[in-house]
Formats: sequence, structure tokens, C-alpha cells
Amino acid sequence: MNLDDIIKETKTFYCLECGKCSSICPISRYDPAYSPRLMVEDALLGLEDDLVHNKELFSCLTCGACQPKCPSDVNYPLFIQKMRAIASSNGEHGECAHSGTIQSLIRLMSNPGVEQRRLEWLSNGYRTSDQSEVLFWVGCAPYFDPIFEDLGFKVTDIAKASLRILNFLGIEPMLLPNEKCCGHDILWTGDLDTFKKLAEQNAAMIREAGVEKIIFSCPECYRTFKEDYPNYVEIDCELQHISEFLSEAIEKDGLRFKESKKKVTYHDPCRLGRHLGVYEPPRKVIQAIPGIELVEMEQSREESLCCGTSAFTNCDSYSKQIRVERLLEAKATGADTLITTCPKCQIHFRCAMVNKAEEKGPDIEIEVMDMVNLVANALEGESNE
Amino acid sequence: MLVKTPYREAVDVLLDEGGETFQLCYQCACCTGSCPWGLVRDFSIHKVIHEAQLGVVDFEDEGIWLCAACGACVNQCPRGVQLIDVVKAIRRTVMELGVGKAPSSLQIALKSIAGTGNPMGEAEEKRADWAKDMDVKTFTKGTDLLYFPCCLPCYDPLIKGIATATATILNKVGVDFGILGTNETCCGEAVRRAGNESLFQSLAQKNIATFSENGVKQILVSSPHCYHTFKNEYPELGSDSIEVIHSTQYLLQLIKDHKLEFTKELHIKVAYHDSCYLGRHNGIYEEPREVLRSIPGLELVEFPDNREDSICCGGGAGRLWMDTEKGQRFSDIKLEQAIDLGVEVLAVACPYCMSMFKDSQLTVDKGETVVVKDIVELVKEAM
Amino acid sequence: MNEFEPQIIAFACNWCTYAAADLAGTSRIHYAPNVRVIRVMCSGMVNPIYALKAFEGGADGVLIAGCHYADCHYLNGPVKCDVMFEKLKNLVHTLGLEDERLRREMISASEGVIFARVIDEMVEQLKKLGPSPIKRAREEATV
Amino acid sequence: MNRNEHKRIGVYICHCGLNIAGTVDVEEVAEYAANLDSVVVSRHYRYMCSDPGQALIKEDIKDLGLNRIVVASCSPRMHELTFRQVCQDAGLNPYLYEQANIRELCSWVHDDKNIATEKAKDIVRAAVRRVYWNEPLEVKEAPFNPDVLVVGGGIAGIQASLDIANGEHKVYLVEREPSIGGHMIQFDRTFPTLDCSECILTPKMADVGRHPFIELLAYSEVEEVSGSIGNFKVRVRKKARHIDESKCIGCGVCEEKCPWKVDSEFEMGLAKRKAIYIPFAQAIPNLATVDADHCAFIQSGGKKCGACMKFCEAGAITPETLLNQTDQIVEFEVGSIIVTTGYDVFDPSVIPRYGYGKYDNVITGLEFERITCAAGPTGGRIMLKDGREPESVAIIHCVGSRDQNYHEYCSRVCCMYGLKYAHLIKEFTNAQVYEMYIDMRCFGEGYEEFYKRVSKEGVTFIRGKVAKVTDRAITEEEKGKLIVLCADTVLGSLIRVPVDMVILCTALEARSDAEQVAKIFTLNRRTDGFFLERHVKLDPVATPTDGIFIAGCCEGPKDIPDTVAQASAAAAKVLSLISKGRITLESAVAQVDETRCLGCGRCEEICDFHAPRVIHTDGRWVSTINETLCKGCGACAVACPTGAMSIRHFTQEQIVSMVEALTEV
Repeated sequence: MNLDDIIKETKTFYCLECGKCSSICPISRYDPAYSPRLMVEDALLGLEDDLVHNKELFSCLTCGACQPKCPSDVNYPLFIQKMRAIASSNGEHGECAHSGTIQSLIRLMSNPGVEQRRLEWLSNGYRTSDQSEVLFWVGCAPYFDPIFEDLGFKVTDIAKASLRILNFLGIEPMLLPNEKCCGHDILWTGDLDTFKKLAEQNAAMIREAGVEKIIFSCPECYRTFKEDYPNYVEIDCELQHISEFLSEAIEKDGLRFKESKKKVTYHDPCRLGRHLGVYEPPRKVIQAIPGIELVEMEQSREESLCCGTSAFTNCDSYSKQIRVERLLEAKATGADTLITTCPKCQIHFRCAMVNKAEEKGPDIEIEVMDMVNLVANALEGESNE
Repeated sequence: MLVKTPYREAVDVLLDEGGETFQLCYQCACCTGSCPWGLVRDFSIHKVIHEAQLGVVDFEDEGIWLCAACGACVNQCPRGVQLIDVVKAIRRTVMELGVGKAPSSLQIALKSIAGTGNPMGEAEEKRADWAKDMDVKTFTKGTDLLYFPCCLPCYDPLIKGIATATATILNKVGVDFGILGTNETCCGEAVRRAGNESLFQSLAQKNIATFSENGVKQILVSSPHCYHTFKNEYPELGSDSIEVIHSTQYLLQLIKDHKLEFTKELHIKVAYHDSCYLGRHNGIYEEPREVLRSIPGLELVEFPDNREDSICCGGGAGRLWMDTEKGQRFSDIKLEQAIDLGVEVLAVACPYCMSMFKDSQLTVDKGETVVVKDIVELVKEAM
Repeated sequence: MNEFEPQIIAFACNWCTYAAADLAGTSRIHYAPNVRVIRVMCSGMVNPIYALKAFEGGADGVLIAGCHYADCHYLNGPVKCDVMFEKLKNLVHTLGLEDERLRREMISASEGVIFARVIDEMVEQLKKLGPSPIKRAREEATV
Repeated sequence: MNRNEHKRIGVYICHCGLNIAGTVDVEEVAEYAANLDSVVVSRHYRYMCSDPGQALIKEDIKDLGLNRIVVASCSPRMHELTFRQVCQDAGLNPYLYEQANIRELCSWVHDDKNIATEKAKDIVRAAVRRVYWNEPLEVKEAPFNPDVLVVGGGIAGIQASLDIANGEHKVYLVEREPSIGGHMIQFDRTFPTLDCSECILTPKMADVGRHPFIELLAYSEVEEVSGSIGNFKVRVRKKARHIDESKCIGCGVCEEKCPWKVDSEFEMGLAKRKAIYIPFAQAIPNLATVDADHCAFIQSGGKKCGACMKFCEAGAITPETLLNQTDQIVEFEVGSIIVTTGYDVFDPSVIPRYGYGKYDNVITGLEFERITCAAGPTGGRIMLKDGREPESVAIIHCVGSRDQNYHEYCSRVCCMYGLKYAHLIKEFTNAQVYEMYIDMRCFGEGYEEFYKRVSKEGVTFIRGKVAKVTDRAITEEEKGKLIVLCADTVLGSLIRVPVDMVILCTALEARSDAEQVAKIFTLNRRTDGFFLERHVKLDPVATPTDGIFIAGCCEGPKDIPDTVAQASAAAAKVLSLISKGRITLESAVAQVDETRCLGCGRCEEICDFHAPRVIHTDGRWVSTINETLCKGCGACAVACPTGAMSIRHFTQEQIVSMVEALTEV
């Protein structure tokens, strides 16, 4: 795909250069060198080379904040996704956080020879089945646990909580022992080949499994399956984020929770919110827990501020400032806990709070928790974890 | 003057036989200085070591049969020379390569062991006779504790007391134990030190096999020699992990757990003789003393040289079976010291020591005034 | 098909293990030729990505070797390396690679013999394991 | 870095005579290298390190405009600096050079030519790929603080301090005891010349006391050292003497009047001192010190005694000084440090066989030194505990030395001081003297001659390690004596020697607090506990920590001549640093990309040298590196989550480029 196709597909040529995007863009707010408008302009001027080698190309959070504001509905995130593909084929990969460990793991996973041991976190307390019609998509948690051990939480706890909930509702889901990364981060850093390999292998395994429904606890996997896989592979089963699944369960099956006194605020992950328009289900679930008071942050739903990084690339002082802003916003609500539905948002928030230096920054300490953990702790007859 | 020339081949042989540490020796002779033979005759073990270094060991010389493996020298050696192993290597060379000749008394004992599994050449089927009129069952799978008496208590009427006393105590306390009886054979510790490696190997393998067939987990031994070889040598030969306990350790545990209560007081003055294989070889100095002290009324006194410095009875490494001429027996010295201490009882914790002292009693004058008893016998009396 | 020759990437700390490798050289101690040494200043400098990159490239084994705790030129490098290595081991394990493919050693400047022995041992083990799954899959893809 | 810079790489394969060419087909490797990306020229030559070899590179750099150089030869640990210099001479930044080790890592450890050649190609390929990413680094310098800290006021510390101070450089000499002098001032005479220790040492001590360039901090201990070569920060605790140092004239009246007696450390407990005391007559500084634990006035909170105050005419002792004087903290900065903390004497009571502590007349060498000293507790009379003169004395060598149960090493001085004792006993008594030794080690100037002299004086030498000292007599003449039992290896028979006095030639061992000291000064210790020199042969007084040196017995047992030589050597090392006046900083150190930094402080936490610091600049918290502190170990770069932190010359790009070069199929 070349620049012109991208311009067509993402309707970039409609751009009026009004600059609304740049004015709303959280990166631009802190990094004067970055402007979506100028990127688009370069594209329209056909300055492919400048674009490809512009490191700011990888600064974009693809959070989509600009999209709703765009009078001509330019799909800027997609524009970036495609441009990065070109960039990466030109040897540009952006500044990968964590030394690129995560991208490397994904590439390794994409190798068909790799047979993982990714379910060792699964203790016998949880009921799963190979016959189930429901597949629970674990995501990269087993790899995140060691990488983010210093953040004071286990990402696999999100998967565990999800399983507790499903089991509680009498569902014994299937887990893929050799589930491979959905490819989200590699797609958004432009490595299409690896992405295709992953998509194909996952699709094959899912077909093999013959399930009817896949439940996700990670919005990025969810988005990737919904929006990106169809361009490469065919997966015909129902896809659901666990928040959607739960709000259904509350409505239809009258799922009820025990009381837990807490004042919380909810952070919309970009993938779940702006990318897929899932705003209400998580809120409904949270509010279904008696005793919980949900307060909104100043910027929420369509206006929600991104957690500051995506695809583990160009994590820098600007993204830190965004996180600080978001966490201060959360504290401003007077909530005790910041609830999110995305493991990566939680990782980025917790990471922002790490402060081992003598010279301390602003106080941004607040409890961060995934919705499923909140819910799992409120399950009737289950002891709190 | 006799001129000697270093002989590399001989050195290599001794290295192969496992004497390698002689190479570390820097001839300070503190081994000779601490050797008990110094009390009774000329014997320069450091010379033997140096001869090994040069490969000019005189394999004909009786000297190489003197060492009783008491370990006094090893304990002090500043260079970590394992003198006992060096002597063992020399003796092996004699036995295996037939250079020189082992003392006939030793050869006889070894033959008996090879034939009947015990040094006295008594019949194998008699091995369990000591327990005939006692209620002692044969060890079978599932029995908690194996009691392994050692050859002497099994056959020697003078020493049988150790076995019977042990069995009596175990019964009184109500321990689930058994013996292998005719299936058991000499542990081979002394055989090995005496230089007959092949015989030791076959004995060891036989015992190891018997142990694992019967699923032995715990062995109670009366002899520090069995203790040493079971604990430190059998594992290298592939025995399963078995807990080895010496009677004195076991008794102390029983006392501490209040499983064993004393009912009588023994108003006697007792001196305890540290067995080399319990003490220097395995660092067990206090358990026997604690057991003795816990016996009501008993007064424990110490030999002038005790614990690390204790003088050997002279019965180790096959010396038990070799003749030691009068005036050169360590056990005589030790017994005389006991008499000087004015004790009624000389307490031991080793069948070999007991055997040596019982012999000395016959020759040392006033020897009969002191009774030689194993600690288990004293404990039994006080129960 | 001739015998499989494993490919080992070794990260060696400048002060100890690399010096040990030099010593093995100066004392002409022969060992398996399958290792390629990359010199780092300290084992605590080795980033997990280096090993992962090696595996990506199809290396059959990775060795990370540095000073013993007491000898570190930078006081605590080995301790830091241990921490990193735990993480790395965990990741490689989850990926399903055999644990033997990743090895941590402490080899001091005087231990040329040990360096040679470690390499030979590792080559032996890897020959038993066969090529890394990554390499295998790649080869299958090409044929 | 400038990605668009056009890389022009030159590769040079060294034959090293046949060392490499014997097993590696150097021509083939050279041809192979020629075809690698960005390689402009690839040559092979017999000896690259030779002048013509070096010239070859220089010419190519000039003629072909090379901007990256790779030499495939021996280990970089051998010649990296040589070839970096070559680049520099040719106007190329030395860090644009990379060495491929195809000798130690290849030709010397393989014999199959094909295999070796293939391996060599890989190694060269990796080096070429890496050098592509190498970046020029500037060589930085920092000013060097000429002041010096010397720790320990024994002969080593005294010598080093004087050598440096005489060059008119400021020296802080810190001594933990009330007076300098160390062990040497406790000695009576010194072997082999027998000149009295006091006579030769006290003048030096006096020099230290009044030297305008020496600031003496006695009765003080170094608590913390931070910083690095050229700029150390030092914190010293000056312990309270409970007297006014400015007023005390050291007249000693207070000590006379003080009624409270305590064992004298200086006299090895063979005599008493008072609760307020001057350790010995020629103490420097000559000041009284109050032993608070034994001072009745202090213990009673000012209710009891106070004799010293009444009699102190100088008014140096007041209730204020006694009750309220506290330790004070002194802080200063130096550029270099010499550690001369000395040794402890081995405690022979851990060898019960020798009866030390059990028999009155079994004594250690140091105790005997005090006994023979004219100024000592017996006024120099060699006597037994009961005051009798000994008729016979045994001197036992290697007590705690050359013995794997205690110390495996030889203490190096015992043979000679043992001989010295023998001589003194012969000179001042009629006693028969026996030396029980294993080997006589008399290696120094005049030592062997002294051995001969002592033999002539009729001392009996018995070769054998003593097995036991006992008082159990078996013959009449043994009664009431100590019997020394050992085997005479020469006679090949046991010997029992009845004597009145046994002197144990006790080992020298590392200070009991060597571990803490090592921590404070970031020193390493050998397995024997002494401090480790940077190189045992070629750098014996330097330590792994730049700017910190060691001398004397803290580095290992040695006699006075060696100690003094080492002290002067350390002083010379320091003086050369001072005269240069600048320090070259490690160039391959950490660097921070501020835009990528989160200011999380993980780097700050993991660094043992306090090089990274998070600071607050224009609204962001970002890390910065103090390059004088950074050693370039790279731990921070691993800890950094974003990659903002990297190590110059060992960047992820550079290392990964090698991994890729080596693994690509």
C-alpha cells in the first residue's frame, strides 16, 4: 500500500487544515514539535520520505481523540497505522519502550515453531474446559507478569478474576494453551508481516477449537479481532468484551453483587471507548455493585484522555506528563480508586506512579484496578481476594 | 649407608589407590607428634608420608600396619593430608598387588569375614542367636527402625551385653524395631581401612541390597564403625538415603522426649572413653556425656586427654585383629589412667573399644577393679 | 544430513569471563567452536532484549557470564544480572523454549578451564536438544 | 548520532606470525571482509601491532578517508589501546575503532582450519557491524583535589603522610587510637639490626605531630567516603577525649592522680593504666584521654571523684568536658586516599593444644615485645609471671600460620622475630632457648646472617611442628615445667622439651573490622581477608577503586622494610596524580535522552555510585548523570523502562547489531 492509497482509504484528502486535531491532541499539548495537522499536510504534499523518517510518526497515541473533532471525519489513527507500516519497511520502528522486549516477544511468538508454556499461572482453583463453546482470550498477561513485576500487581490477576466471574456464572471457558499475541502492538508499530502470521495462527487455532464466542478482558485484543483481523483472516464467532458480557448478565440473568463501599472513577481506554464505542457497559457493571459511588473525571467518554502510551512505543516525558495529568484528574474527583478495563492502561498508570528518586514529583498516588477485579471481589458467596 | 632413589611408578600406584593428599605434606611432623604410638614406641608416620612422596615406601615393614585410624593426626594436620587414606592406599597396594605381606592374624580375620560375614568365623546362621530368648522380631518392610548390632555383640559372649541391653531398652520404650539377623553381614569399615577394598565393596553391596530390599529408612547402630561407613561411605556406593543413628544419640533423644524414664540411681564414678570413630571422625562428643550425666547418681569424670585429644583404644583399622605386644597397647594406658582416676566403671560407646579394654583387663594389674561397660548397659541398669 | 552444530551467543563481562576466555586462549585450552562471544563491561549490563534478539535470530543457546559476586569491578553487577536473568528465564520459559537454552555462569578471570568446560557442556546439552524451535520452523519454511 | 554519515570502514586482519595465520586462512577472511557493507578496504598483514602495521592503518585513514577501523587480531584487552592510539594519531576519534578477537577466542582454541576460518569471519562480521554504529566520544578531564587522606597512623601511614606532606601537599592523617605509632611502637627492637623501635619511630611521629602540611586526626574514625578519584568527600568521627585539647599540655598529672586502674591496651594487659591516660610516654598527640566507661566522675554523673580536674593546672579538664563533651563530626574533601589500617594479632587461645590462657607462661610474641622493652611493664627484665627468670624458653613458630585450620598463608615475619627473641633471651638471661620451626624463612637483607648469628649464640633449633604444650610431667626434671611435645623430623623421633616459658609466634591476620573498612572505601578482600591489590605483581598498592591505595599489613603480612617501601610507593602514586592535577574521566559512561526520560528514578535506585540524579527542569522530572561518578557498568540502562538511559560505546544499537550479525543465517 502506498501513500496515495492510504490518503484515499483514510479520507485524508478531505482535510480542511482547520487544526482542530492538533488543538485537541494530548501529545501536541506537551510536545510542541508534534502536530497531526502537519503530518496530514506532509502526506497531502506527498512528502513521503519526511513522513517516514519523522520520529513523531511514532509519537501518536492513536487514541483517536482528534477523530470526533474532525469536520471531515479523517481517520487519523488508521492513517498513522498505515504510515507506520511504510515506515517500518523503511527500517523505522520508533523508540520502543522496555528496550523493545515486548515487540521481540511478539515476533518470537509469531514463529509457528513456538509452543508456549503460557498457562502455568492457572491454578486448579479455576474451572476451564476444552469442550466449551466460549473461549476466554487471555492476552499477553503471562509475559507482562515478569516484565512489570515492579509495578506491584500481576497482570494475570485480571485473567484470574475474569475466570472467577465466568465460573461463577457457570461458564467453564476454553483457554488456548498456545494462544499467540493478537498482534495489536506489532500492527501499530508497522510490522505487518508478523501481524499476519499471528492473525493466521490464531484464526487457525480458533477454527480448530470450534467455539462460538470469544470473551476478551483486553480491549486491544478485542479491537484487533473486531477491526483488523477481518482484513486478513476470517473468524466467525461472536466477540465480546467482558464488560459487555457482564452488563448483559446483569440485565438478562439478573446477576447481583454483594455490597462494597467505595468511591471510584472510571477511565475509558481508547480502544474500548473511542475505537469501539463501548462507554456504557463498564459503567453499568460498576454501578451494579451496591455501595459503589461512580464519579466521572472531567474528560470522559468521547473526551476521555488517553493513558499516555500505546503499542509500547515512544514512551517518553510527554507521555509521562499526560499520565500525570490523567491521574491528577482522577484524584481531583475524590475517588479512592481509578477503575479501568484495560490491562495496559493500568500498567501505564502504575508505571507513572513509580518514583524511586529522592527528588519527588507531584503526588499522583491512587489505587488503580481493573473492573474485573472489582467485580470478582463483589461476587456473592466468594471470599474477597 | 643405604641409598634410595625416588620411584615414580610407586608414587603413581599410591595416587591411584586414593592417597593423593600425601602430596600436600610439608613434613612438619605434627602428625607424628600427635600419634598415640609415640606413647609406646618409635613410629614416625610423617616418614611414611614422605616415603610415599618419593615412592620408596617399605611395603615389607610392619610399620604400615600400625595405624589404627584414630585420626589424631588428621585432626591437626596443617595441610589437610588425609593420613588414614594414605595408609589405606599403602595397605591396598600390599593386598591387591601382593607386594609385601599383611600380618597373618589380620589375614585370618579377613578370610573369616569373607567366608562367614564376621571376623570370628562363626556360623552365619548363629548371628541372631543373641536375641534368641528375647522378643526381637526380624525386620520386615514397614518396620520403623532397623537395629544393626555389629559383629562383636552378635557373637562375642563378653560383648553380647550391648545388643541385649539395646534390645531391652527399645522394647521397654516400645519402639517398633527389628533386626536383619542372618541377613546382616559385617559393615566392612575396618576391612576397608585394613586395605582389602574388594572385600569391603562386596560386603557393602550386600548390606546396601538388603537395606533397600527391606525398605530400611532408619538404622540404629551400636558401633561407631558401622555408623561411619553407613553414614559417610555407603551413600557414595549408591545406598538409598537412610538415617543412621548411634545408640548414644538415640538414647539422648529418648531421654529428651521423656520416652525413657530412669527409675534407679547408680551411685558410681564413671570415666567416658571417646571412641575415635564417634568423636574425631564424626564430631559426636557431647551426646554420650549428656546421656551419662542424665543417669541419676552417676558421677562423670574426664580422662586427662579427652574429646579431640582422646587417646585411641588401638582397635581401629583392623588393629583389633592384629596382635599388639604387651606394653604397646593403648588400651592398657587408657585403662591405667582410668584406675588412677579411681573410677568404678569405664564407659564406652563402641564394641571394638570394649573388646580392647576387656583384653587389657586381663593383663593390666588391678585391671579387674574397673568394670568396662557400654553406655547402653548403664542406661538399662538405671531403668 | 551432517550432525547439528548448535549456535551459542555468549555475553561475557570484560573483567572476568572475557578475561577467562582470553586465558583459555593463551593456555591453548581447546573447546567447541560453536560459541560467539560478545564483550560487555559487566554482566549487569546485559539487557534481556540481547538474549531475546539472539533467539529471534535463531541462536540455539545463550550464555550470560560474569564475575563472581565478590570480584565485581562495579561492586554489585552480578546481583543485578541475577535479577535481570530471573525475568529473562521466566519469559524464555513461557515462550516454551527449553530452560537449558539459557544459561547463567560466574567465571572469574583465572577460570579459563571452567570457561572451556562450560562451553563444551552447553554444546553437548544443546546437541541433545536439537535446533531451537525458531530455527527449526524457519528451516522447515524454507524447504 | 548522524545516521546519514557515510561510513567508510577499513578492516585489517593480523597474522600474528603463525599464531593466527597458522589456523585461520587470513587471506580468505580478508577477502570476505572486503565484501561486507560499508567496508572500503580490507587487508591482512603479518604483525598489525608492529610499526609498519600501524603505519598501514594511518595511511589508509588519510588516503582512503576511512572513518571506522576494525583490526582482527588478539584480544582487545591486549591491544585495543594501541590501535585506538593509532586512530587518534591519524586524526580519527579512538572510539571509532573496534577490535575483533580472532586469536584468544579463535585461532588458539581450535585446530581445524576451516572451522577456525569460518568462526573468524563471524567475529570480523560482528565487529564490522558494530563499528558501523560506533560514535566518537570526547575524552573528558576534571580537576584533581591535591589534598590526601591517610587512614591509619602506624609506620605505613606515618611514612606515607610524611612523603606526601614533605612535597608540601595537605595530608589528613586519621588514627583511631589516642596516639599514632601503631604496632611498631609496641615493639622493643627490630630485626635484624636490633635498633630499638621507639628510637627510630618516635622522631617520625614527632615530625607528623608538628608538620605544617599534616592535619592529624587522632582518636578518630572515618565514617563515610563518597565521591570518586580527584574529588572524595570524607566524614570523620572525632571521638570525645573528654578534655580540652587546646589546653592539655600532656603533663600526665591527671593520670598520676586518677585512682581508677584498667588493663593497658598498649602493654597487652601486662600492666595497668588509669581511667584518664596517655597511652605511652612519647604519644603523639601528647594528650590525655578519658576512658568514659571507667571514669567514676562520668559514670556517677559528676557525683564521685573528679581528682583529675582538681590537679589539672592547665584547666583542660572541667565538668563540662567530662560530662558534656561529645564526639564531633569533621568533614573535608580530598583527591586521593591511602588506606594503611594494619593487622590484628592472631588469638592463639583457639588452639587449646598450645595452652595459651591455660598456662601463665605461655605468651604471645607481642606480649614478649613488651616484656623485653626497657620502658615496658617489667622494665625490660625477661621474667616469668612469678618474677623468676626463665631457665629455658621454647619459641614455637607458625602459630596460626601455614595451617589450613587457621590461616593457610605464611605470616612472613614470625621466623625473624622468633630469632630476635632467641637473641634477646640469650643476651639478657642464661636461659636455654629452643626454636621449634617448620621452615626458616629468612629472605630479607641481613636476615640469613642474623639466623647464623643466633645459631652461633647457642640456640637449639628443632625442626618440627609442635603437637602439644602440657604441664603433665612424666619425669622428675619435667616437674613444674611446661613440656613442649613435638617430633623432630630430622632425628625422626619424638621430643619432649621441658621449659619455663613458651613464646608463640602468632600469625598476623586481617583486622576484625576489615569488612566494614572495605565497604567504606569500596575495597575488595582476598579470601584470606586482607585487602586486594589491583594487580599482585604490576600494581601492588593500587586498588580496584581509582584514587584509593593500600600499604602495609592491611594488604597482607609484611615486615617493616616492606611496609615502609609500600607506603612510599603509595605516596609516589598519589604524588604523581597530584602533579598531573587533572583526571581523565571514563568516556564510555551513561547518558540520558531527556525527552525519553520519565524521571521515575529507577536508575538512581540501582546505581551503586550515585551517578544518576533526577532533577526538576521546566515542568519535567528528568535524570542526569554525574560523569565523574559513573563507571559505565550499565545497570541503569537495563533498569530504564523507556530507553532514555544508555551507555556510550555500549549502546543497545551497538550490541544488538553484533547479535544480529552473529545470528543471521
